[in-house]
Parts: sequence; C-alpha cells; structure tokens
Amino acid sequence: MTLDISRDHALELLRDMIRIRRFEEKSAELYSKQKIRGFLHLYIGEEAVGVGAMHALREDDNIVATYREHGQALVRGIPAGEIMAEMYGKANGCSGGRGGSMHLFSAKRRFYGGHAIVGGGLPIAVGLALADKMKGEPRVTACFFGDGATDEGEFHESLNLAALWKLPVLFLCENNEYAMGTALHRHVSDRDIANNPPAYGVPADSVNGMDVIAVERAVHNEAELVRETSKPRFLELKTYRFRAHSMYDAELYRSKEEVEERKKQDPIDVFQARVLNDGMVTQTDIDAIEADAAKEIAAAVDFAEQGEWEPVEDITRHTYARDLS
Amino acid sequence: MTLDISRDHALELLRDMIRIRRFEEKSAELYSKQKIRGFLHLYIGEEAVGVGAMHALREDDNIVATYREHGQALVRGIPAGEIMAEMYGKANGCSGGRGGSMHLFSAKRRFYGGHAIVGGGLPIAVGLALADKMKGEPRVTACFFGDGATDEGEFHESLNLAALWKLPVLFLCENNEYAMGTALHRHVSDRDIANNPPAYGVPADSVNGMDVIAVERAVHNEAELVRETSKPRFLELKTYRFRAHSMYDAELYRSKEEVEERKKQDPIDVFQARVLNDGMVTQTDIDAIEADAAKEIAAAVDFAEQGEWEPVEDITRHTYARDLS
Amino acid sequence: MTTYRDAIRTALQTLLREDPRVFFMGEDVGRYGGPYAVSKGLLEEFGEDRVRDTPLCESTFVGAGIGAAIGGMRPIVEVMTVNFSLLALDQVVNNAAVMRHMSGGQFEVPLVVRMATGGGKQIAAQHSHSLENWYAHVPGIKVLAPATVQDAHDMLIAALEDPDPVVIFEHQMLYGVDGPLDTDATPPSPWKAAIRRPGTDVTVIAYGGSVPKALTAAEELEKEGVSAEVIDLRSLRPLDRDAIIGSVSRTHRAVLIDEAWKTGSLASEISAILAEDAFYELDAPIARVCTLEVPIPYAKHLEEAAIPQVDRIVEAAKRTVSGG
Amino acid sequence: MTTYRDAIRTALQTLLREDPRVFFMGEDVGRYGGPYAVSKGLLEEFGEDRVRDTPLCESTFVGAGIGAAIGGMRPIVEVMTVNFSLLALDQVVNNAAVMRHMSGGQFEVPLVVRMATGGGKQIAAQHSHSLENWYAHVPGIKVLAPATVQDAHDMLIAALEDPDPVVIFEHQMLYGVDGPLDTDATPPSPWKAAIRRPGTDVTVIAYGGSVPKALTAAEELEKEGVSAEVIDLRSLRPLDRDAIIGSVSRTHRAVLIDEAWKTGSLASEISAILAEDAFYELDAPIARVCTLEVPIPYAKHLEEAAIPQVDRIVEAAKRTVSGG
Ligand SMILES: Cc1ncc(C[n+]2csc(CCOP(=O)(O)OP(=O)(O)O)c2C)c(N)n1
Ligand SMILES: Cc1ncc(C[n+]2csc(CCOP(=O)(O)OP(=O)(O)O)c2C)c(N)n1
Ligand SMILES: [Mg+2]
Ligand SMILES: [Mg+2]
Repeated sequence: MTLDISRDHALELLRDMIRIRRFEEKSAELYSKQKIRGFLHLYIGEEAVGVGAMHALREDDNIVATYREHGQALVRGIPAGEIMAEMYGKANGCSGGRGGSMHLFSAKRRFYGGHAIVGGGLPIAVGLALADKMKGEPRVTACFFGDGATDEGEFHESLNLAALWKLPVLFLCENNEYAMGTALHRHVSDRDIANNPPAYGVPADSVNGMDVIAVERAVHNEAELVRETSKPRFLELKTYRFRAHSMYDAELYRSKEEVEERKKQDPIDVFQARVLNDGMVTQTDIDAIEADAAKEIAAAVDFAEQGEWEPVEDITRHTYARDLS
Repeated sequence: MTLDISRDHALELLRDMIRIRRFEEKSAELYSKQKIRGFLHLYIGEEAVGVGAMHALREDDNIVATYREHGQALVRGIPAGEIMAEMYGKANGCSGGRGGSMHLFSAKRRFYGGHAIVGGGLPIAVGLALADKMKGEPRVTACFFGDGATDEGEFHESLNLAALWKLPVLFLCENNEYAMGTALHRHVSDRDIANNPPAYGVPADSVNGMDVIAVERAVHNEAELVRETSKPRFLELKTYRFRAHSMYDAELYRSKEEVEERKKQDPIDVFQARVLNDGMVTQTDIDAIEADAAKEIAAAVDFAEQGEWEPVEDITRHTYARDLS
Repeated sequence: MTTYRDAIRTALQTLLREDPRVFFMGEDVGRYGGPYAVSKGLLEEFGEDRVRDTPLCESTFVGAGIGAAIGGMRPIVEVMTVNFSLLALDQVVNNAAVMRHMSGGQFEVPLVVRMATGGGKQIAAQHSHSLENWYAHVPGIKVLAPATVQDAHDMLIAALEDPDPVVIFEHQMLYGVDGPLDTDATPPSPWKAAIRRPGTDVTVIAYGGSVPKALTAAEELEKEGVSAEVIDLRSLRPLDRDAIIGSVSRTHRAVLIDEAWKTGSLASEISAILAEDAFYELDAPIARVCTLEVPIPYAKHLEEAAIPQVDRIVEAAKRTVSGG
Repeated sequence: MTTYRDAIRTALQTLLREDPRVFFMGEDVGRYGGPYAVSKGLLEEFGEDRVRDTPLCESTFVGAGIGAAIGGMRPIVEVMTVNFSLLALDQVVNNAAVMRHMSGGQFEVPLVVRMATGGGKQIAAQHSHSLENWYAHVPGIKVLAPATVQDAHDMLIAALEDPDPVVIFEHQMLYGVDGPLDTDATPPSPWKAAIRRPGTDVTVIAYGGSVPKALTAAEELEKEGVSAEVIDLRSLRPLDRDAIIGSVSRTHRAVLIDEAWKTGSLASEISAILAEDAFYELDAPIARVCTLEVPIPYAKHLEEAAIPQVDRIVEAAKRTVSGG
C-alpha cells in the first residue's frame, strides 16, 4: 500500500522520530557521564506515538504528558537545547533547571508538563478542558499517560467527570505493555484497555502505535471529533519500550529475546524502509536528516554546557508569586 | 405469581424488615430528643436490600458496610440493644460507644463496620477476601456501598484488584438514586451502573432492591457463584431512600411528590400485601410481628438507657493494643 | 449580625458576580445547598455552569480545579471536609503546591480550596480531623483559618485575589456563629495575626474554632487576676512570626491551643518558633493545649475530653503563669 | 558488612519463612526485584502467592493490606515511596489508624507498611518528600525510621510482631550504605532512641537519613572542640521523650535535624517537647536544621542547598553552643 501523504510530510515525520531517537541516545550517554541525573525515562521505541500525535494536534491545543515526555516536548517545539539544559539542571533549561527530565514545561507551547505521579496529570487535563469549555475556546486537551496509569483511581474518576461534564479531553493511553516491570496482564484485569472507557460513555479505539501514519491519522480523527462534539474520547496507542524503564532498571522482568523480537517493529526502521521502498524518500534525504539531527543535538549539548547554574541565593524562588519571607 | 418460599421464611423476612423500620423510626425520634447525636443515616425504604442480602449470605461470610448500616447490623444478629446503646454512646454499645451510628462492628458476627468514608470500605473488603483466599477459607466477603461510591477511584481500583487476583468479593451496590443530594444522572456518566464492572471482567447484574425475595435470590445466586469460582461479582440493588440523607438534610434536591410516588413501592407494604394476599400470612401474624418489634425496641432503648458511660480516665483506650504512655 | 455561614455565602456571591472567571464546585454545593448550607441559593442565582455539583471524586475535582486555574479560570473548590481531603492530598501537594516551581515559574495556580475542619459534633473517628498543620507544612500553598464572621468573608475574597493556591479551613462549629460583618471596610491583610484581646501576663495563641474558647478562657482568667493576651493566628501559612514573637516578648509566657492531636500539631511549630527566636524572652515552659492522642470518640463526654476545652486552657495558663 | 537493602531483604526472608501468614506486596516488588532492589529473589523463593506485584493503586493495595491484616494475615506492604503514599493516606488515617478504636477494640490491624523517603537523588519536586511528621501525627499507628543496617533489619522484624499498624520509613540514600548486621543478637526495643555518639556540649537529634550527617557533623565539631551528643530517634511515634529530655538535661543545648520542610516538621515537635518539659534545662535557643521552604529543585546544587547538610548542622551547633 502506498502512503497517501506528501513527501514533505513523510520527511517531517521521519525527521522528528529520528530527532527524538538521537536526542535520547545522547541523553543516555550523558547520563552515564553524570551530566544528567535523577530519573531519566527514555521513549526509544515509542517515537511513532509522540510524533504522530503531536503532528495531529493543533498548535493551540493543550498537552499534558508524563515523565516520559522528551519526545512530545521536542516535537511540540521546545528547543532541544532548552530540554537538554533542563536535564543538566541549568538556568537556561525549559523549566529553569527546577524540574529536570520529568518536568518539562512550556507555557508558550501550551505544554503543561511533565508529570511524575502516575495518573496525576489526568485531573489537570480535565481541568484545562473545563476552563476551555467555560471560556468557549475550541481547544482540545490531549492527555498522555501509560497503561499503568489506567490502574489508578484517578483514571476512572477523570473519565467519569470528563464524560459527565462533556469536556474536550482526548485521553491518549501509551500502552507499552509494562508498568515499570509489571506486564500488562499482571496489572490489569482486562488487557483490552479500550474496553473500559465505553463503560463511562467515552468512545474508545486502539491504534498501532508503532506506525506513525496510523497514529497521526487516528489522533487527528479523534481530536477533531472531540473538538466538534466537545466530549471526551479515548485512544489506546499500542507500543513498546525498547529500553529499560529508567536508568535504574535491570530489566529482570523480560527477556532479551522478547525485546529483540519487538525491535523488528522499530517505528523508525519500519517507516524508513517503507518510504525508501515507496521511492518517496532517498538515502540522501535520510543522511541529511541524520546530519541535521546530529547538528541539532550537538548544539543542544553546547547550549546546556554553556548554561549558567541558577545562583543558590535564589533557592526559594518560584515557590510563591512573591517571596513570603 | 405465588411465592415459592415457606410461610416461616416469609414471616422471617417480613419480621426483619419491620424490625429495621421500627428501630429506625425510634432512632429518629431519639435523635430529636438528643439521645442520639452525630450523623444518623436512615435506611428506611431500603430494608429489602439489607434483609434480602443478609438472609442470602452465610453466617461465616464477611460483611463490610457503610454508615447506613443499621439494617445490615440488626439482621446480622447484633442485638438491637447493643446498636441502640452504641448510638447513645454507651459503653455497652456494640463498639463500646466509640463508634456511634456510623461505626457498628461485631467481630463475633464477622461484621467489619460501619465505614463513613465513601468508598473506603471497598479495599478493606478486597483485603478480607485476599486473606480468605490465601488461607483457603470458602468464605465470601459481601461489600455494601452506595451509588455515590462508584464515583470514587477506589471502586475501580478494587474491581481491578479483585478481578486480577480472583478474590471472592461480592460487590453490592445499593443504588438509591442519590449521593446525598446529587441525583444519579448528575454524578455518573453512565446511569447504568452495572455496565461498568464487566469492563474489569467482573460479571454484573441488577435486581429490584424493593423486592426482598428478588434480592435474596439474586444475592444468594451471586454469593454462591463467588464462592464456587473464587472470583468477584457485582450486583446492583435498585432501591430508594424515603428519608433525608442524614438528620441535617433539608431535601431541597427532590420533590415531596417524587418521594411519595416512590413510597408506593415501599418494600414492606408491597411484601406484606403480597403475603397477605397469598394467604400465606394473616393480619394476626403481622400484629404479632409488630408487637414483638415494639417489645424488642423498647428493650433496646432500655438497654441503652441503662448502659454506663465509659469512664473519662479511659479516654485513650483502644488507640493501641497497649497504652503507649 | 450575620452568621459565619452567611458571610461565606456573601463572599461567594460577590466573587461570582464580579468576575466571570470565578466558578464554584464541590460535592453537593448546588442542589443540596451545601453540606453546611453555605451555598444555598447560589445554583439558582448563577446556574449549573458556575455552581457545579461534582461526583464523589475528591482527587479529580480538586485536580480539575488546579487545571482550570492554570487554564485561566478562578475556581473555588469546596472539599466537604478535611477528612475527605485526604483523598485529594496528592493533587494539592504534588500539583497545586509545586506547579509554579517545577515549571520554573511558568504556570501559576490561582486556586482556592475551602473545607470544613474539626470536631465537636460527635461524628467520630473518621469525620473529626484537624489536619491544618499538614497543609501548613507544604511550601507552595498558603493556608487560612478564619475565626470570625468578618474573616470568613474577607479571607475568601483575599484568597481568590492571591495568585497562589490558598486552602481555607472553616471550623464546623463556627458556621452557625453570629457576628458583625462589614463588607465595605478595607480588611486587614489576611496574612497577619490579630490580637483579639490584649493582655499582659500570658499569651494564648489559637486559630479557627479554638479562638472563641481561648477568649472565654481569657475572661475566666481575668476573674482570677490573670491577664491573658489572645492571638488569633488567622494565617497558618505563612505564619506571622513577628506577631507571635512580639506578644510573647511582652508577656514572656505562652499557651498554645490547637484542636489537632498534640504530637506534630501546629502548636508544636509555634512552640519551636518561640524556642528558636524568643528563647530569651520566655519565663516559663511553653504549654500546649491540644487534642489527646486518640482517634475522636463518638460518645459526647469522651469527645469533649479529647479536644481542648476552656477549662484546660485556663488551667494551662495558670500553670504557665506560676512558672510551669 | 551488609547493605541496608540486604538487611531488609534478610528480614523479609526470615519473616516469610517463619510465618505462613506473612506475605509481601507492592508495586514491582516481584518480577522487577523491587524498585530499590530490596526484594530481589523473593518472588523466586516464595512464589506469586506470597510476593505480590500490585497494580498501581496505592489506596487499594494499602487498604487490602489493612483488610488482610484484620482477616488474620500478616501483610507487609511496600508503598514504593512516601511520595505515592499520599494516594493511600486515607486508608492509613481513616482505616488502619482507627479500626481498633472505632470498633471498641474488636479489630486490630497488624499491618506493616514500608516506604522509601527523602531527597538527595535529584528526582525533584514530586519525588523527594519527607513526610514522616505527617505520619507521626496520627494516633493509632506507629512509625519507625531505621538509620542503621542493624535497625533496618531488626525494626522490620519488630514491626511485624507488633499488633498495631507500623509504618517504616527507609531513607532512599541509605539503601546502599554498608554496616554490620548481627541477626542473632537480641535487638534493643525499636521504640527507644539511641545515643549514637555521646557528647557533653550539645545534643544533636536526628533520624533516618540525617543520622549519618549528624555523626559527620559531630566529628567536625569535635575537631573544633565542641563535644556533640548524637541521638538517633529511631521511633518517630511513639517518641522517646525520656531519651530526648535526658540528653538535653545533660548538654543543655539542642540542635534538631530533619529533612522535612522546617515549618511543621518533626523537629518542631521535638522542640516543643523540650520547651514544655526540659525548659529549665535549656541554656540556649533550640536550633532546627531542616529543609528550606521550597519544593525540592532538580538541579544538584539547589537540591543540596535545600536539604540539611553537614555544614549547616555544624554551624547551628556552634551557634547554639555560643548561646544562639
Ligand atoms: C502514583 C505513583 N505510583 C508509583 C510510581 C512509580 N512509577 C513510576 S513510573 C511507573 C510505571 C508506570 O507505568 P505506565 O503508566 O505504563 O507508564 P510507562 O512508564 O510504561 O510509560 C511506576 C510504578 C509513580 N511515579 N506514581
Ligand atoms: C470520601 C467521602 N466524600 C464525601 C463524603 C460525604 N458524604 C457522605 S455520604 C455521601 C453520599 C454517598 O452516597 P452513596 O454512596 O450513594 O450512599 P447513600 O448515602 O446514598 O447510601 C457523601 C457525599 C464522605 N463521607 N466520604
Ligand atoms: Mg507502560
Ligand atoms: Mg446513594
């Protein structure tokens, strides 16, 4: 089947997936060098989800993400340098060095974090959508969360409230088959996660999250339906994480073979092969994308290295609008 | 349709419903006289649920209930005097006067409360069932909760955990169409509450909670299935509360007409008429039941009145197994 | 004269009338008229869009309030009582309190959360908590405890004007209390403590539902020749250190009242502030009059014995004045 | 030498082997091997029935632990970190802590809850809480904070023997620390504080992850001629008042270390106890060395500046010794 997208768009999608991949590979390396610390959760393997989704959403839509959000943040337009600087803990980071990898934010880009309490971002998304609804803004709030988050009571409370109040939330479940080291069938009673939201009157669908085009299309359709109806919808994105949960994870809970097997569906490899095969894109294009990505990332590291440390005297900043003491 | 139950059983069911009704009418009166204080939530209108369910369960099963639990407690066999004394705050109350109306307990009768945090009893029920499962006890844990409790995240977490771990919990949802003053359709997105549990693989059914026979049968079937399969099940009991939510409630949220209309389904009136009509029971029987109930309640009030106040010196008792200070 | 309950309603009305971004939500705040009848009539006046009955989902409706505040609205969220707020604590601590900080100052949360607190109504162990100090512990939020009818009104107005999340504790025994309300006067800063009664021999520090008890105790002490200064903390975070230290520097003796369990109470914090910054002013041990270390019992005589009462305050003050 | 982590694992093994009623559950305690590698190998030894990976549902799996304890089992529940325990607080406060009381003594909850606590790993504002004092505030539960390898082992054993619910806080920076472990010795009561280093000039009181810092500070102080006594609280509820008051009655000076935010910390409680019952023993203001009033920042230099470090302890001790 040939792709019914433009060459430019294909290049864009490929470029963004590669940017994320290379950015994160560099991040892992910098973690070993102790330039980046704390928790670092890589998105490698799941790039098609973030890229497809972010391309499908409008600039004016709201994004709420998890601690595994480098991909979304990058594609949303937060400069790689600002993300890298954030992970260095520098003042020129996108959260001023206060947040780190798990707490990327950008007011300008309506990127509402970077949340590290599993499920904790969902009520925030419901509230953002409520604000838009009350103000009459034709905006969708896209809320990313993992399969593990569906275990938390807040997931259900949020579905109920969004459905009851008819709020424009698009629930995007990144089902990578594991919550940390706990496989899907060991943490949910019904593995078919999309079975749940209809019980709240929230329409739900699933899509192959390893296929960037399928993701983009599905998210686009869902988002536009949410916008039209001003009612919540749910989309499961079936994906897989190739790397450890975080840099601390020894991956005792799954076999190397399982991971290798799943890597055959690598969203970048698959898409790249397809567009090369189609003749839509050439190896030269890909080389250019790789070169650009390398350049962007080198510049990002530079930006982070050059960044200043926030003065310790300012330690209590950002606790309140005005310092209380 | 004639009832296929024995005369004795019909009398038993009627007796228990009447006992609850009269007990609570007296409680309301004693509340006005300030003999009973704190929160008092009456079960009037919902008696068929408690009576049917308690008759269907085995003596060895576990019961977890809400703050609206006088009915269950009475039928379970906690002496009326001990319940009344508890509401007086006397030391001879079933919780030693420490709990009051919302916290009736009886270890002997496997009556695990009397919980006043909506939804808070569900995880406890899951844990009791887990203990039984691990010990190999063929016991069912019956957990009562309201329609409002299904909004809370713990409801969903509990369904998931019970289903995932195959725990013998019977979830009994007393749907009286209101959570305090909030009507069902204003607090749940899908009014058909029994639609939800199947999304967790928990079989769900509904029954007319105003019909004591139907309740008894349904709860019996469900409980035996839970016992056989050692898997959770869910039963919605459709009922209605004739009185205010608590003694503080001005009932602004529903009309007198609505309540009057629903009183036509009064579970006692309906059942009484039916068994009288059937010729199974005579007015003399009913008069005897009423007389017995009156006697039981008078004795209960007496027991409460005669009860001692726990000495103030013992104030910190029951905080720990042994006093820490 | 107005009741505390009516003063809050008046403030809610003013806020809802003046700013279209303001809305009010919580369990049973609409049709039911509010669990303490605070919001009776508001649904009728402002409609279902701006006065929202929520399902029972404390975590999510508080979180939705946070999201709506970030999204440009000015939500006032009622969590029926502090007892149920335990279910929403994650949202308060891990979102409301830290959003500004984690985002390097990009997002603020102009949210107001109101809740009833305290015991005294025989509603037993799950329904009688006083957890003000838990909230006062958390940087990023502010905490108010109106003890008077005037403050009940003014603090709600001030809380909404504040760009930071503010939690307001209303003691359940105060709703029916009558007092003067002047809606035209310029209110004092909500972040400052007030001297409710000047005195010279001992400083009695209280907040919320304990303030009336402290005042009654001061009257009794007066009869016994002890002049007690009563400080109403008003703001529990930030604390008005200057006022606390100032008063004790005059009286040299302190009795701290708190309806929370004594261990780990806000009274402990006040004591620590004094032991740190007014140490050389103190002439006697600092006394705390708090709730005993027991879940609140249902029985009236036991509940009364568990929580601070006037006689215990009087006794502690006399003990303190005579040197501990 | 054994690590703190291994000591906990050894205790878990002992308990699981000795009593069939004991089981262990929490997020990723099984297949993953435990988020801090504490429970590595336990699933393999004891099987899925007794070592249970739970879904992400803190409220329900803690509540299920309570139910199972009431039902005759001896559950040990791991809540990965105190940060996530906010979601389970309702179960702890409104069920575990009050079940015995509300039922007039009929039901007890022999439950053990373990959780990691504290900062120091640059995991920022949602993942670095120190909420020990919240738990220590609640009558009906007991709270332990092992600071040594030996205590990490012994306290878990003692907690399980206790008929009341016990919460154990394990500081995340301690898991890798090495120390001696003797599993045959008769352990001291877990409910008593320990003098980790005797001294005469000032009492430094700490718990959990702050104890090693206090000891290092004491060494530095020694070099500067100040003899500091270091008290490890060990039990945070009940508090060992006698030990606290006893030490300060000898040194007449106190410095309190707590990784919690200063306002409303456990340090405040210790201070209040001293100001109440050791007032006449005190020769200087009581100093608190706590976390600054800011959500924990990610950047390393800011996180370090926010939480108590050796230099701040040394400085506070010197200030205290010179009279404040
Ligand atoms: C409330 C809460 N509990 C536990 C954790 C620890 N934790 C962090 S990520 C994670 C697994 C989440 O899995 P999932 O939602 O599937 O997201 P994924 O990491 O797979 O993207 C856990 C248990 C947490 N951060 N928050
Ligand atoms: C967590 C929590 N939130 C709020 C309340 C206050 N409250 C008590 S009962 C109730 C309504 C519960 O309705 P439902 O579950 O339908 O039970 P019903 O009273 O109708 O039997 C509310 C909101 C509470 N007790 N617990
Ligand atoms: Mg996952
Ligand atoms: Mg109901």
